[in-house]
Order: sequence, then structure tokens, then C-alpha cells
Amino acid sequence: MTVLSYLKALNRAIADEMQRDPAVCVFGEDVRAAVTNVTAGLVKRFGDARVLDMPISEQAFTGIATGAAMSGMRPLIEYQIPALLFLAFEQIVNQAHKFSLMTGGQVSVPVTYLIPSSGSRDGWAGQHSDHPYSLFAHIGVKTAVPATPADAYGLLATAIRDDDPVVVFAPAGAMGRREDVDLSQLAPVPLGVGRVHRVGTDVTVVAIGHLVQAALEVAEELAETVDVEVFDPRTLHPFDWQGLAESLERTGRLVVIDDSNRSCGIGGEILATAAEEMHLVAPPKRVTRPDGAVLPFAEGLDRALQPTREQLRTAIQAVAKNGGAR
Amino acid sequence: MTVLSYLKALNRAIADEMQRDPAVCVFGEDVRAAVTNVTAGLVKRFGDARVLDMPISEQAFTGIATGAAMSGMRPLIEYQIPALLFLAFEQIVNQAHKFSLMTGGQVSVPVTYLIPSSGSRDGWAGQHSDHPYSLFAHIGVKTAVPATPADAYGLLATAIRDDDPVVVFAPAGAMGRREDVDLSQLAPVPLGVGRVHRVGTDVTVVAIGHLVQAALEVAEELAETVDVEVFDPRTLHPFDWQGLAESLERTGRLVVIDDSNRSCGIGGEILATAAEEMHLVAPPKRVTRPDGAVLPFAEGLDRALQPTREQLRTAIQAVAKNGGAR
Amino acid sequence: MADPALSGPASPSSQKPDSAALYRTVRLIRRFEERAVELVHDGQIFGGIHPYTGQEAVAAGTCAALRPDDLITSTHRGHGHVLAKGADPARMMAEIAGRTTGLNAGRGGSMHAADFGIGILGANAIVGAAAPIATGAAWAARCAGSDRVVMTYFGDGAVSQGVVLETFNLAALWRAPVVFVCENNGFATTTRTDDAVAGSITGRAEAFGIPAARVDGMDPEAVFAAAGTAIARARRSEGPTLLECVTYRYDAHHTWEHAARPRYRTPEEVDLGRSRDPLEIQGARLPEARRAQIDAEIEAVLEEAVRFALDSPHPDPATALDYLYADGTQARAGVA
Amino acid sequence: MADPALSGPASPSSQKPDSAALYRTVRLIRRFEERAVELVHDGQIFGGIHPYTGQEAVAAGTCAALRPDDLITSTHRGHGHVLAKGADPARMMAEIAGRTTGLNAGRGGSMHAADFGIGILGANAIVGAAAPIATGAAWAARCAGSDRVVMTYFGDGAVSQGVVLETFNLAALWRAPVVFVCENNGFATTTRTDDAVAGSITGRAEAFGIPAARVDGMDPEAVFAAAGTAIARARRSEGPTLLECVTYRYDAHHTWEHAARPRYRTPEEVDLGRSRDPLEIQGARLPEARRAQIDAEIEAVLEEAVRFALDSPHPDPATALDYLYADGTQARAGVA
Ligand SMILES: Cc1ncc(C[n+]2csc(CCOP(=O)(O)OP(=O)(O)O)c2C)c(N)n1
Ligand SMILES: Cc1ncc(C[n+]2csc(CCOP(=O)(O)OP(=O)(O)O)c2C)c(N)n1
Ligand SMILES: [Mg+2]
Ligand SMILES: [Mg+2]
Repeated sequence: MTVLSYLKALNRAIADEMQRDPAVCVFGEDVRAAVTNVTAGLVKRFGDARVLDMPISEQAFTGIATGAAMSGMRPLIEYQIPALLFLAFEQIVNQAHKFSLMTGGQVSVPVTYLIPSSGSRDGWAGQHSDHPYSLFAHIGVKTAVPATPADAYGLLATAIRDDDPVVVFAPAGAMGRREDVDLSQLAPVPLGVGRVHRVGTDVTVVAIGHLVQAALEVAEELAETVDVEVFDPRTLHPFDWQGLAESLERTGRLVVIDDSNRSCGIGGEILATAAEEMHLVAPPKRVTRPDGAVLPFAEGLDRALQPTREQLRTAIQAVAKNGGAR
Repeated sequence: MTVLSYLKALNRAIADEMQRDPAVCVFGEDVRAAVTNVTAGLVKRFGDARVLDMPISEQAFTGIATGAAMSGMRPLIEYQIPALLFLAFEQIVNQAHKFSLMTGGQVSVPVTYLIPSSGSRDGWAGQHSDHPYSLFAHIGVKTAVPATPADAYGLLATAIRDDDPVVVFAPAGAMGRREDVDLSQLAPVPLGVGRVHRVGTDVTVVAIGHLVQAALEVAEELAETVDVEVFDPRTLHPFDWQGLAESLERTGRLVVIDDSNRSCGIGGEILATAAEEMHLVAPPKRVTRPDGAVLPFAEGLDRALQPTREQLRTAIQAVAKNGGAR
Repeated sequence: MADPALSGPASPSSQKPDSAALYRTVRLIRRFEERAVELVHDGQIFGGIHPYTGQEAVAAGTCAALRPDDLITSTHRGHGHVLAKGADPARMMAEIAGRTTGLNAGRGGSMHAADFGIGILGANAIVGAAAPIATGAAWAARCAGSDRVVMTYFGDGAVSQGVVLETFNLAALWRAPVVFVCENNGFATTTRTDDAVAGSITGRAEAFGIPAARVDGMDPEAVFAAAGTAIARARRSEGPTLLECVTYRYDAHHTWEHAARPRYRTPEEVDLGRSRDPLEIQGARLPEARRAQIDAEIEAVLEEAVRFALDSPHPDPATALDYLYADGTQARAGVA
Repeated sequence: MADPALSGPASPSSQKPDSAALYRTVRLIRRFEERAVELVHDGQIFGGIHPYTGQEAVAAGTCAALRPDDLITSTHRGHGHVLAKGADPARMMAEIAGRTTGLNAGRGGSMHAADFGIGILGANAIVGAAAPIATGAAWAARCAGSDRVVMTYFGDGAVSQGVVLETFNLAALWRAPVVFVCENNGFATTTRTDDAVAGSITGRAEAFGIPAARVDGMDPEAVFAAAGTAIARARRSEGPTLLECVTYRYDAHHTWEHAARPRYRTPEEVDLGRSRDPLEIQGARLPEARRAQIDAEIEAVLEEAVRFALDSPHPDPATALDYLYADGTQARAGVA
């Protein structure tokens, strides 16, 4: 067993895929110097024809990746900041996402968009702290938010191999995670298949990205009184609705913790789908950022707008039978 | 009483606000020639210093509006196509929306973004047929989707007077609506206040934009067996949660019809909030576009991906007591 | 400040123009557009089209200078490019009529017609958006060891779109084998080029070190010559070129104008613009009989194209989500 | 091809430089940044900063040429501009330390410092994004009948950002009273200007008919002179100007580099870059005693600024959503 960090897992997935398939290449700002560390060592190993530093032209290089992908390449784009997706939004949601259908299936666009350190990255303030994965789930671009190093490896590898555009959000809050893994067992993780991190019978907690860890910790804290199941969908689109339904079949109670804005976020989608189609014996709850949240700079303010363990604990207790008392 | 069309109501709201306040100005492509007709007559009446034709530079002119708004102007931007919001996305969601909080309240950004003919406009295919209002509700930009001529007038007037950025989506499916109004009674409509178009006791149907009309027609068709209340939130953010709660207090049953993509759309948000906080005696339902929908060109395919009256009828019957049988 | 090398005759590497073939293409596009406008008026084309009439010399001249394995991207006003690159007029007509036999199986329509099999990477409904896509395809072609060239079309309106200018920079830095063809037809919808473009169109490319030439976009052979030089340069991996083809849009910005009639140019101005006609310019280069023969051929082709299109089936609404994901991932329907 | 008129002496309308005042500003910024970096290392500044060290001549020279009622927008590397425009160093320090007494009440931090009362429309964390905002403010000022000028700063990296190039076009078309100040410090993070910019920076503005000059960005008085000419032109409603101020970033791109130490320039190169120092260049223009007096004053100002900042209260987490909407619209909390 080796200790694998989340960051290193991303790096390893890219390197393994570049090794496996010469069509895989990396685009991004400062990817040769690897300022985010995600692309460390790649230019040395694969050469600068496959690891390309870009000028600060997010729209153009996103579109260039689309054109290259239509022509046999498999570009992975690293965006240094989640908000850069907003600059490239048209090229992703209106171009790359739509080409397959619009051309009647003549072409596919295998591009991976990777956002290391999505969400609050401690002191980067209003324009650098968004966690905009729900936007892509709404548009229907395949969207992954890995929670663990092994899943980071597996989902990123799958994203690169996938024939459609896939956005991979690596939450800032997960980048530091480490886990013991058998490196030879690292493998692609399919999109649309969730993971039950903890089996429980009383309440299903769906946690997104770095909040899986928080959910597991809270579940342990409450273990005496409430038996919490922790479900990580891993990908937001496609979503493992069947996995969620099975969990709710057992528990009938649902809490979601999601570090994106409340209105029209994935937290709401999960509640809505559960309310529409699944077994619920009590009103569900979600713990999210507020509506329209802009993260203020000061540490205490930044923290105050992100979902907390405390809020999760309260929500679980509110949803559990008899308020979680035994 | 005068017959007022939805299109003319938008035009009138802009003209009245320009008349009332010299700070109001209009930016857009071909707004002088008024190719969408929304700005017809404005350049003649108010001069070309206040009605400005833009080069095809959506990012720049959106940012220019922000800067002008910070300096005392109240620009209204017309975007010819919903997808142009994707080009200006960073400037709207990461700049205009965030300046008030980021500056500690030093400045406000009173810009109105108007999208005439949002949604499918018959044969404009994949890149011109989106209805992306849910994205703005998620981000927290104030978002209005008027359903009637009087509301189009009132919400657009309010948006122009509002001190924050407001996006106004005028659905293609509503642009042709007409109604008898007393012109002297036209007035601003507050954001965050819904409207009960039809009072009913059995099922609350929340309909967005042009689908209000569809909901009213279906309600009449079903009147013999189900007494449907039709609730139009009018603005998606802020949302009239209290108005919805009051309606559900009476009916306890909910169906939403929403012409945006299913996952993380406003339809889901309404179901989620109702399930979390409101009185529901049966599982709610929504009728939306499919997940990730890209509207294909051919008429039959385009229609097949938009919510229909037929689907709404079935959903109401499924949600109603005894399947809507009396 | 146009590069004189580019205004001169085509480089030796390019062939002599085939005058008859150029005329044939111009004629095909002209008649295709006229027939398509009729179909719009007859209610056979959902949503209307942006007619290319008047600009045919650009598509004909540039595409004639390409090799069959070269690639193009096109615009909202794309029928001309797609036909000139060799798409089957019948399948193109079927596409804009929304039939299953269309190039895109009726999923794309007028603004998205594509035929990847013959190097047509798609028209595009967003002004300027195809420029980086073309540049990415060009870069990928070179990575694959090919000497293919990509030609990307856009209007005068697109030179104020950020993504196009960003793309100029990247294409220049990478010496991408791409040719930027700007069709300056005097207007972006109702907005005059001069009111929207500070400086010059060629100057915008030159600022990035991209050679640029202003070309008579009404003369197919002049376009062919300039395109030949630009293509040869790209093929030698010397980098991109911009051609500003000065032309004139004869018809409406879009067929909705036929009813709405916005006023932004006078009838006199339109007459003046139409006084130079690529069809006549090129037609005059052929013997009368040859021209008549081609005209007759084209009529037959279009007769057949319209028949084929209108006889073809409409797609089944149950298939509306087909092709959404390349791997067949199923999207949830709009109702549970 | 820089415009010779702009490289020459400042127009008669601009004043003579006040050498001591320029030195004072350079010194203030230098020491502010050094103190701020210390506070970052001490864990007093959440998230770190992009130090402006080495580039002080640009902020000092340009802002000295502005009138107090003129406006600026700034960048992620914005402390220098904000201080040079006249912000209170104590409230600026409090802002980057996230205190309630900060310019933005602790909501903005290093990358968003703003002081609308004295014409600072905000630093901006997105490269290039402030250029149109500045241009809009300039246009609005002219609409209001004022002759205010807006100066907008950005780096060499920003000239490849679409929105900046789109803005050049609009500013030129409208002759907006805006001055574009490009600080070419040789790098965008780790990427060399030459590797990212095809053509030249001045050429990108000139393509839109905007006069541009390359200026010695290490010399406050050279910058002042060039800025004076550009400002005077803008004030006369003759339109925008671009100044490329050639400078050098002495310190890290961002303080994270102090730990991460990515290799993208050699120590020798850094030494060479630091061999011309705006502090020394401007300092040499003053009598030694005057210089020492200013230095002492600045030390006192900064001592007080740091004390003020660190003594100020942290904002109450319960107020985290304050100012989200201008009209006080209440956002729903993250838990019901
Ligand atoms: C980015 C973008 N903005 C606006 C539009 C709406 N629109 C469609 S065509 C057009 C004019 C384009 O002018 P030009 O590029 O000169 O091409 P032309 O129509 O003259 O062929 C506009 C504004 C669009 N499709 N895309
Ligand atoms: C549009 C955008 N892309 C990328 C980034 C990440 N980023 C922050 S600063 C920077 C480099 C900017 O270089 P330059 O414009 O030369 O300014 P400098 O840092 O040298 O002052 C980058 C890439 C960003 N903030 N905005
Ligand atoms: Mg044009
Ligand atoms: Mg720089």
C-alpha cells in the first residue's frame, strides 16, 4: 500500500492516460511549470508538443480543444480558477456539448475540463471561490466531483477516455486528502455510478465532493443515536438515481450537503427527484451555500457561507426519527 | 381598454422608463433598426446617444454597461439570442453580480439584461433555442420571466429601476400574447411577488413564462374533475416562496411546468423547497425539458423536447386525489 | 497595409483556375439559395435561412483552391461554403428541410450543416465561434503529420468578437495551417461595417503578425488566386493568413426580413451593390453555350434536390434525443 | 510603430513632475508591499497577495498625472494603483487583512480593493475584465458632461484576452476618454510575454486606430510624461491611448511562490531585471536628506497602517451576506 494524495492522483491519472494514448494532450496556463502541481513532470516526460502553455485566452483555447478533439486528439484543459469556466462557457455548453446531437452523430468531442481547487480556496475571495458544478449538470455536460484520491484517479481517467466533454471539479477542500491505496488497483471509475461510503439504516446523507469527508465524520459522531448512510454520487450528470433510490428504499430519510448555491443546485435536484420518485417518510433537507452566494474575502465570512458539519448534524437530527434521539 | 401585445409592452416599458429617467439607455446589436422590434421607435424618440448599436462584442459591451451603471447610467442590454448570455457570462455573474458585496456596498450595478424570444423560436435549432433562466437563479442574479403583456411591462419597468443587475427572459412562446389593458393602469410589478392566475383547491400548478397560458388552458380542460390553481412566480430569483406555501397550504399537491432542462432547473428547485418546507400530501411532479436537452432542428424534434399540455394534463391527474377522477 | 505578396497572382504551387468549374459552383449556390428562399416562403423550411446570394464568389473561389482532404468551418450564412466544399445539394436541401436524409439527419438545419466525411466541420450559429474550432482542427492535423489545411469563414461582424481575436494570436503563435476568410459584405445584420470596425479588418490580423490581403470578393478567380497563395503558405507550415473578401449581400440578412423589412440600406444602394455580380463576372469567362449547358445541369440537380428533400421522411419525434451523447448515455426525459 | 507623439515630452497641458511626490509614492508602495509580504508570512493575510514590487513607477507616474476626480480600475496585482490613486494605506492594509475597517469592509481583500469615493472602481481578479468596465465609466462620464478620464491597468497577459481586444474596438469607435495602461513585466505567471504575444502589444491597440507608446516603466517621470499626453488626449475627447510600460516583477507572481518555488526564470535573470530600480531611479532625483525624510515619513505611515489593520475587528460572520443586493433583498440561507 502507498499513500496517495488527491493531487498526486490527478497527476497520475493524466500521466497514465498520456502514456496509454498518444492522442491525450494537456492545455492550460502555466501547465509546463505546473503552478497547480497537477501537471507536474508531464512536460519532461511527454514533451512540449503534448503539454501546451496557453496565453490568457480561455475562449480560444477551449474552442481549439474542441476542434482538436473532433480531429482525433483528446485534450485535457486545466483551468486555474473555476470562474474561467464562465469565460469559456459558450464554447463548452453551446459548442462542445452540442456538436454530437447537432451533427446527427457525425462527430464526438472528447475533451476533459479539469478544475483543480474548485470552491473556496482560502482567501481568494468573490471571483475565485465559486463551485459551479450545478450549472454544468443543468446544461447536461457530464460532470464529476471526486471525493477521494482513488476516485479522483478513476474519474479523471474515465473523463479522458470518454467520448463526450466531461468537466471534473476537484474541490479545494479535497485536494489535501490522502489515502492508502494499492497503486496497481487504481482503475477508471464509471460515470453515473455512486458509492456508498458508509452503510446505515436511518438517514441517507448525500454528500458532494469534499463534503463526503465531512459527512463521514458527522456520521461517526452521531453513530450512537442515528445510523447514517453516506452516499457519494461521484458524478452529478449522469447521476446514479438508482443507487440513491436503493439507499432511500432502506432509510426513507434524506439530507444533502452540497457546497453550491441553494437555488437550482444539485442539492435541490436530489431533493426534487427523491420527492418525485423515491421512498421518503419525512421531509428531506439540504445544507448548501445561500442563494446567490458571493464569498466575501475575510476568513470568517468566507467560512460562514459554506455548509458546515454543524449544520449537517442539525439537519440529520431534524430528519431522523424522533429527532435522532434513541 | 386597449389590446396590448407582449412585444409592445416591452417596448412601452423601455420607452416609459427612458422618458422618466434620462439615465436609462439601450445597448444592443441592431437596436436602432430594432430587428427584434423591442426597441422600435426608441432611437427616433430619444436619439442615438441613448440607443446604441453595438459591434458583435457581447463581453465588452456587457462590461461597458457595468462600468456605466457604476457611474450613474441605467443601461438596458438587449441580447438577440439567449446563448449570447453564455458569451457574457463572466461579465454578468462574476462581475456585475458581485460588485456590491465585494466592495462592501460601495457601489451598485443597475443593469437590465433583456432576452426577447428566449427558448425555442421555431427552427433556430441547437444553439439558439435555450432557455437558461435557471442558471441565473442558481447564480443569484435577479431573474424575471413574465407571462403576460401587463407583467412584461411591469417586470421590465421594475428591472430597469432596480439597483441590481436583473435578467428578464421574454419567452418566444409569450411574445405573441395580447391582452386587454387599461394603459393608465400599467405599473411596475415588484420582484419576488407571484401571481395566482386561477384559484383552485385541488392541485397547485406552478408555471413559468409562456407555460402559464398552457397551464390555464389545461386547468379549464380539467375543470370538471380537478380544480387547479395556477401560480406564476413571475420572478425566479427572488422567488415568492411565501405565495407558493400559501397555495400549497390549500391544495397540498404540486405540479411544475418549466421549459428548462430538468436537472438543476427551477422546476427542481420548486419541488425541493416544497418538499423541504411546505405542505404536501402527495409526491409532487414536474414537466420540463429532458436533462441536457439540445433542441434538434426539425420541427417535430424541437417540439418533442419541450414540455407539452398533454404531459401537464397527465401529471396533474397523477398528482390529484384519486387520479383526478370525481 | 495589405501584404502585396498576397494581392498578386497565386503562388506557382497553386493551379490555374478552372473557369467552368468555378462558374458551376457559383451557379449552383445561387440557384440553391433561390430555391431555398422559395421553400421558406412556401413554409417548407422551418425558421428560414440567411441567404448567401451575392457572395458566391468567395465560397466558390476559396473551396476550389482546397484539396478534397482539406477542412472547412462555416457560419450562419453557410450554404455556399457547404456546397462549394462538395456536399450533396440534395442532402443539404433535405437538411434545411429537416428530413432524416439531411446531412445531419435533420438535427442541424441551415445553421449547422456538416459533412465530416468531406471535411465540413459544421456551420455555426454563433458569430466567430468556429474560428478556434478550425484552428484546433488545423493544429491536430499537423500533429498527425498531415499537411491538411483548414479554412474558416466568418463575416465582417466577427472581427469584433473576442474569441476570433484570441484565435488570431494562438494561430499566429503556433503557425497553425489555417486560413481565415473574412467575408466583408458591408453589414452585420443592419450595422454597417464602418460603424462597427475601428481600424481595418486586415489590420486586425496583421497586429498578430498574420499576413492579410483585401480581395475582390465578387470575382471567383481573384478569390481563387488569393486563396491559393494563403493555402500554400499554410501547407508549408508558415502559418495563417487572413483574406478579407469584399463582397455584397444581395438579399436579406435572414428571410424574416422579407416580411419585416427593416430599413438600413436604400434600394439605390442595393442596386449599386448588385451591379457587380459574381455570376455574370464568371459567366462572361465562358462561351455562351457552355454556360447554358451548366445552367441546365444545375437546374436538373436542384430539381432533384428539392424533390429528394420534400419526399424524404420527417424524423420520428421519439428519436429527438438521439446523438445527444456520443456513447449513448441516456438523458432523463422531461417527465418522470 | 509606436506613435512618436506619445514618446515625446508631455503635452503642454500636463504639469511638471513633482519628483519628491513621485518618490514618495514609489517608496510608499515598495514598503507597503514589503510589509504586506511579511504579514502574509506571519499568517495575518488570508490567501496571500500578488506583490507589485518593482513596478511602482507605473502606478506612481500614471496616477500623478491624473486629476483627483479621474477614475481608475486595477488588477489582481493592484495595491500599487490603489495607493497611488490616494487610498488610505491603513484602510488598504486593513482590507487585505480582512478587517471591518478595510476599504471594502473586509469583503474584497487584495484583489478587489476599491474606493469609489476617490475614483478607485476596484481591483479585479479576472485578467482583462476591468477594461470594459473602465471604458463604460469613461463613456458615462462623458455622457454626464464631465471631462473626467479613466485609466485602466492590466498586464501583458491581458492583451490576449478577448474582452480587452473587444474593448479596444469600442473605446476607439466611441473615442472614449480612457487610457489603457499595459504593464509589461515580462511574465504572465510563469509564461514569458514573447511566448504568449504574437506581434506586439502596442500593435494590438494600433490595429484599432488607438495610438500606443512603449514607455520605460521603471522611470516614474518617463511614465508621468507619457501618461500626461495620453490623459490630455482623452480629456480633449480625442480618444483612447495605450501605454505599454515596460517593467519587471521583482518578487513572486503570488506569495505562494515563496514556498512552491516554480522555476521559470533564473536568479541571474532576476538580478538583471532588478538592476534598474524605480526607487533608485527616482530617489537619485532628490537631495539625500529629502529622500531620508520621506523614507522616515513612510515608515511611520506604514507602522500606523499595520497597527491600525491588526487592531481592527474581524467582521461578524452573521453579516456575511451583507451588501449582496443593493436594495437589501434577503438571500435564503444555506439551510432552511
Ligand atoms: C456572437 C453572436 N452575436 C450575435 C449573433 C446574432 N447575429 C447573427 S448573424 C449576425 C450578424 C453577423 O454579421 P457578419 O459577421 O458580418 O455576417 P453576415 O451576416 O454579414 O454574413 C448577428 C449579430 C450571433 N449569432 N452570434
Ligand atoms: C482570465 C483569467 N485567466 C487566468 C487567470 C489566472 N491568473 C491570475 S494572474 C495571471 C497572470 C496575469 O499576467 P499579467 O496579465 O501579465 O499580469 P501580471 O500578473 O504579470 O501582473 C493569471 C493567468 C485569471 N485571473 N484570469
Ligand atoms: Mg457581414
Ligand atoms: Mg505580466
